[in-house]
Parts: sequence; C-alpha cells; structure tokens
Amino acid sequence: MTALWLLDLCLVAVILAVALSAVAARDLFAATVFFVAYGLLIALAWVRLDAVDVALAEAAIGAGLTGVLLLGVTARVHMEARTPGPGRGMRLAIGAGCAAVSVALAAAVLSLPVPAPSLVPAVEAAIPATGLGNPVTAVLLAFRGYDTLLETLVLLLALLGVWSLAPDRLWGGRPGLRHRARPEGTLAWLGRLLPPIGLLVGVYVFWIGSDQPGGAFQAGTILAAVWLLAIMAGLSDAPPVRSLALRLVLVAGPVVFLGIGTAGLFVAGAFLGYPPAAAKTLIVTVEAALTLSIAATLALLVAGAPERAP
Amino acid sequence: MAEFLVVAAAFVLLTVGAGLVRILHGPAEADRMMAAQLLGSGGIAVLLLLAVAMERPAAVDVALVLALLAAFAAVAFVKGRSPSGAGDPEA
Amino acid sequence: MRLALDLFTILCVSAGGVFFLAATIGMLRFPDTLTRLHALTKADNLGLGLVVLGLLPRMEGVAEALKLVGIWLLALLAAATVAQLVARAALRETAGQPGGPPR
Amino acid sequence: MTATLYGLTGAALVGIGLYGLIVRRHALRRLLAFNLLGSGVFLLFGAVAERAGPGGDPVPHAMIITGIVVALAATALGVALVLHLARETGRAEPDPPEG
Repeated sequence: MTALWLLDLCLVAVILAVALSAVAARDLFAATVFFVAYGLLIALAWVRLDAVDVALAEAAIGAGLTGVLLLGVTARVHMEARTPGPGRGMRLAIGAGCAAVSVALAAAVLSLPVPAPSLVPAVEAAIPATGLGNPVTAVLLAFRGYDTLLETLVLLLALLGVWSLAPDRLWGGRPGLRHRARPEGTLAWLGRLLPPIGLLVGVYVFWIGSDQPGGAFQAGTILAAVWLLAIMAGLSDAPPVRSLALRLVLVAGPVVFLGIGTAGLFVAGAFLGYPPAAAKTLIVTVEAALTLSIAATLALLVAGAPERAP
Repeated sequence: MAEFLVVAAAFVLLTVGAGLVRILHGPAEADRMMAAQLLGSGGIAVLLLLAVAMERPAAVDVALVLALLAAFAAVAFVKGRSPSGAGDPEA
Repeated sequence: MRLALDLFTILCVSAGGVFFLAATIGMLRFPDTLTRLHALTKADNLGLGLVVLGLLPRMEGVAEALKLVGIWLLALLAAATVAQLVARAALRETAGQPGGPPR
Repeated sequence: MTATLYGLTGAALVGIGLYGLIVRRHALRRLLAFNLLGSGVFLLFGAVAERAGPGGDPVPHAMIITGIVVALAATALGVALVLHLARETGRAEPDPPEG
C-alpha cells in the first residue's frame, strides 16, 4: 500500500529531525523536551514494525517515565558546561567519523540475508507447552527466562547504585523531597483521579499479556508512573528505603522467579523449566510477582537517592 | 478506506511534527512543553488511525497507555519549576 | 448503509485533521504563551475527539468502542489539567518580562 | 521494505547519538545522546525482527523490551550521578582530563 509508504517516510523524517534537534539544540530544556517527543515517535515506529509489545513498553517508558525522570531535574542541573567542546575542525572530523559508522551500519542493513533467518518456527513449535498465546511473553518468561531473571537483578543493582549516592547520614531515608500540592488544587485532583484508572489499565495490560501484547514489564512501568504521580501530587510519600516491606516487594519478583525456577530442576528436569500441565499458572504467578517488583524498582529509580534522614 | 485513514494519519503526524519547531523557538519553557503535549494528542490519533487501517487492534492499547500518561511529563515539569523542586505548583 | 458509514468516517477524520492543523498553526503563529496555550487545548481536544468519533463505527464491538471513548476522556483530562498547570508555570516564568503579565 | 527504511533510520540514529555523546560536554546532554544511540541499535534489531514475517520475530522483540527497561534503569542511575555531581561540585560535567 503506497499510503503506508508515505506515512513511513513522514515518520522517519520527523524522528530524524527530532533526534538531530535533541543533540543540536542549544538549550538544555529544549533538548530534553525533544528527547521526550522522540520517545513517543519511536513508539509509533514500533507499531509500524509490527512490534506492538515493544510499542507498549516504549509508550510507557519513553513517553511516561523518561519524561518524569528528565523534566523534573533539568532545573537542578541547568548550569552550562564550562569545559569548551571540541573546535570546529574537530567537530567536522568527529561528524565524519560518526557518519562513517552510520554508513557501515546502513550497508549491513542493505545486505541482510534473504530469506531472513527467523526463530518464529522454533517459538511456534514450543509455545503450546507454555499454555500462552503471546509469543513475546513466552520468550521472556520461559524460553529465555534466565535473561529476564538476570534483568530484574540488574534493575535492583541499578537501584542500589542510586541509593548508594546518599550521604551516610541519610542512608535508609526517603528519596527526594516531600512533595506538596494544595489539596483542592488541579494537581491533587489529578492525583486522586488518575491512580485508580492507572491501576486498572496496569492490571489489564498485565492480564492480557498472556495472549496479546502486554505483560509484566509494560504493566510494571504503568504502575510505577501512577505511583510517582501520587507522590508528586503530595497524596503519598516515597517510603524510606530502609523499610522492610518495601525491600520485600523489591525482591519478591526475583525470589519467586528463582524459587519456581529452582523447583523446575526437580519437577521439570531443568532450571527455569515448567511442568507443561501447570506451566501457565506458574508463569502468571511469576509475572504477577515481577510486575510488583518492577513497578516498585522503576518508581524508586526515578525518585532518586534518599534526601531526607530516616 | 484503509488508504484514507493512513493518509489522514500521515497528515496529522506531519502537522504536529511541524509544531515541534516551537520546542526550538520557545521562548518560554511552557511553550516548549506545549509542543510536546500537542505531539502527544497527535500521536494518540495516529495510533488509533493505524490500529484500524493496519487491522492491529492491540495498537489501541498503546494509545490507551499514551493517553493515561499524557499529563505526567508536564506534571514533572511544573513540579521541577516550583522553588524547592517539590513544592505546590499552584502556589 | 456501508457507504453512509464510510462517508461519516471520512468527514469526521478529515475535520479532526483540520483541527490538528488549526492547533499547530495557532501554536506556531499566536503572539504570546497564553494565547498559544488556549489555541492548543481547544483544538487538539476537538481534533482527537473527531478522529475517535469517526473511528467508532469501525470498532469490532461495544467494548472496543468504549475503550476508544475512554482514551479520548483520558486525553481530555490530561489536556485540561496540563493547561492549568502549564499556564501557571508560564505566568510565573514570564512575569515582568515584555509581553508577559505584570509581576 | 518497511524493515529496510527503519533499519536505515536506526543506522542514522546511531551516528547522531554517537556524535552527541562525543561532542557534548554537559553530562545530561551526553545521557540523552547515549539513549539516542541505544534506541538506534534497538531499531536496527527491530528491523531484523520485522523481516521474519507477519507479526515479526518474538525473540528479538523480547530482547528489545529487556533492553529498553535496562536503558531506563541506566539512565536513572546516570541522572542520579549527574545530580550528585552538580550538588558536590556545582558543575554538570566531569573534570576534564589532565594535560
């Protein structure tokens, strides 16, 4: 369909213009807003690439959490860089080098093998054993479960890294400042209205993830964003990082995953294996725990290092 | 019909994309924020048009997530502009 | 019937596109921050609303159609609150500057 | 066709991000550029996945989702480091190399 071709050209042109502007804009805030816009446009690109699962994750992260993370801090780091950047000649040389990298990658894209190698048959052959309908969820939770398990540990490590930036006397305290908003104001109103809806959307995205695009990562991101909104609206406070309940939620996902994965050694004969009869139930259990942990981890990553004494 | 919807999506995309020039010119930070907000609404419209034209009903869920989170970036922005970075943006 | 529905979709979606165009032109051409904000919130709500309206008859079932309306309502909610909050930020930022409100 | 177009876009984004990462001095700008670079790599990967046929190849898709989430975690850690740097030194860039 030629119309789709036209749309693709428009989308690609806008994406490249926005990416260039995010690098070239003089103003730090303008560059940040360009980057947030970029995240939204890339979500559209994923739909065109027939990767709706990825588009959901990109929409929740690129257009949601990244915006909250970056736009909140630009005012605190607006100071100009004092080290002079490379001079004009040097910039040209660097630009030429980067263009060469792009050209090499483009050449690789143009010489991709035909017919395209594909893991679709392998996934289709194995997916009945999981009881799932969404192949991406099956890959994440079953076929490449160890990737996902290690990823959740990486998220926890990043969170430890953020927390460790707190000075000793604040260790264990609450991240960020206590947010305030007038109780009858617009922000508090939004903060009361959106979280229940967001909770519903999050549970919905988690639930359909077994058979349609969606799943633990997308749902966790949505829940994290909604929690951050409640915090920014002053309706809830970030918990102190020493809180035992918080720490239990943070590790629940990896622990349940590891537990069921280890049980798989004895029941299904392989680490992270599932007995076919109970596969779907077990996977949904792991996913539910992961959703909670991912939501808490991402929200606290965005909330930042502890700034208030415990 | 699908052809028409895709052309409409391309039109909306190009239109709100042109609006992004506002991010470059400002002058107020609020102006820059607005352009991103317009792209958000336009992006939702493009996704819905594509969901029908490409027969990908799941893309409607992407639009749902965008609509749910549409206000979040702006809330973080106004919060960051309050004197302490966490105060009442409506004070 | 089929033809009438197609016509309805084409009309609504086209009108929606016009409103997006109007919002963009307003945002690019209007002289100061608050009038630009005004143009934006009016037009993009209507633009998305008309696109949603035009697509409603193409939905598979009632649940899908309701989801579409829900998306529009969420976008309305976001636009209304963002307009409020950003307008206040703009007032504070431009106070005392030429073209801005008195301090 | 679609895959090639978006693959080429990914290749261009890698170059744009790399340029920003080298040329920019402000740490937050570098973080943005780094994310553009990473996103270009994801797009390249997504183009390869799209060629597998209708619906795409789910294995790269799953890995891209993993990558996007890890990129967010790394960015959050980066932002926390930039904030720490700004608070400690009043500057938003690391010390220039000696010499």
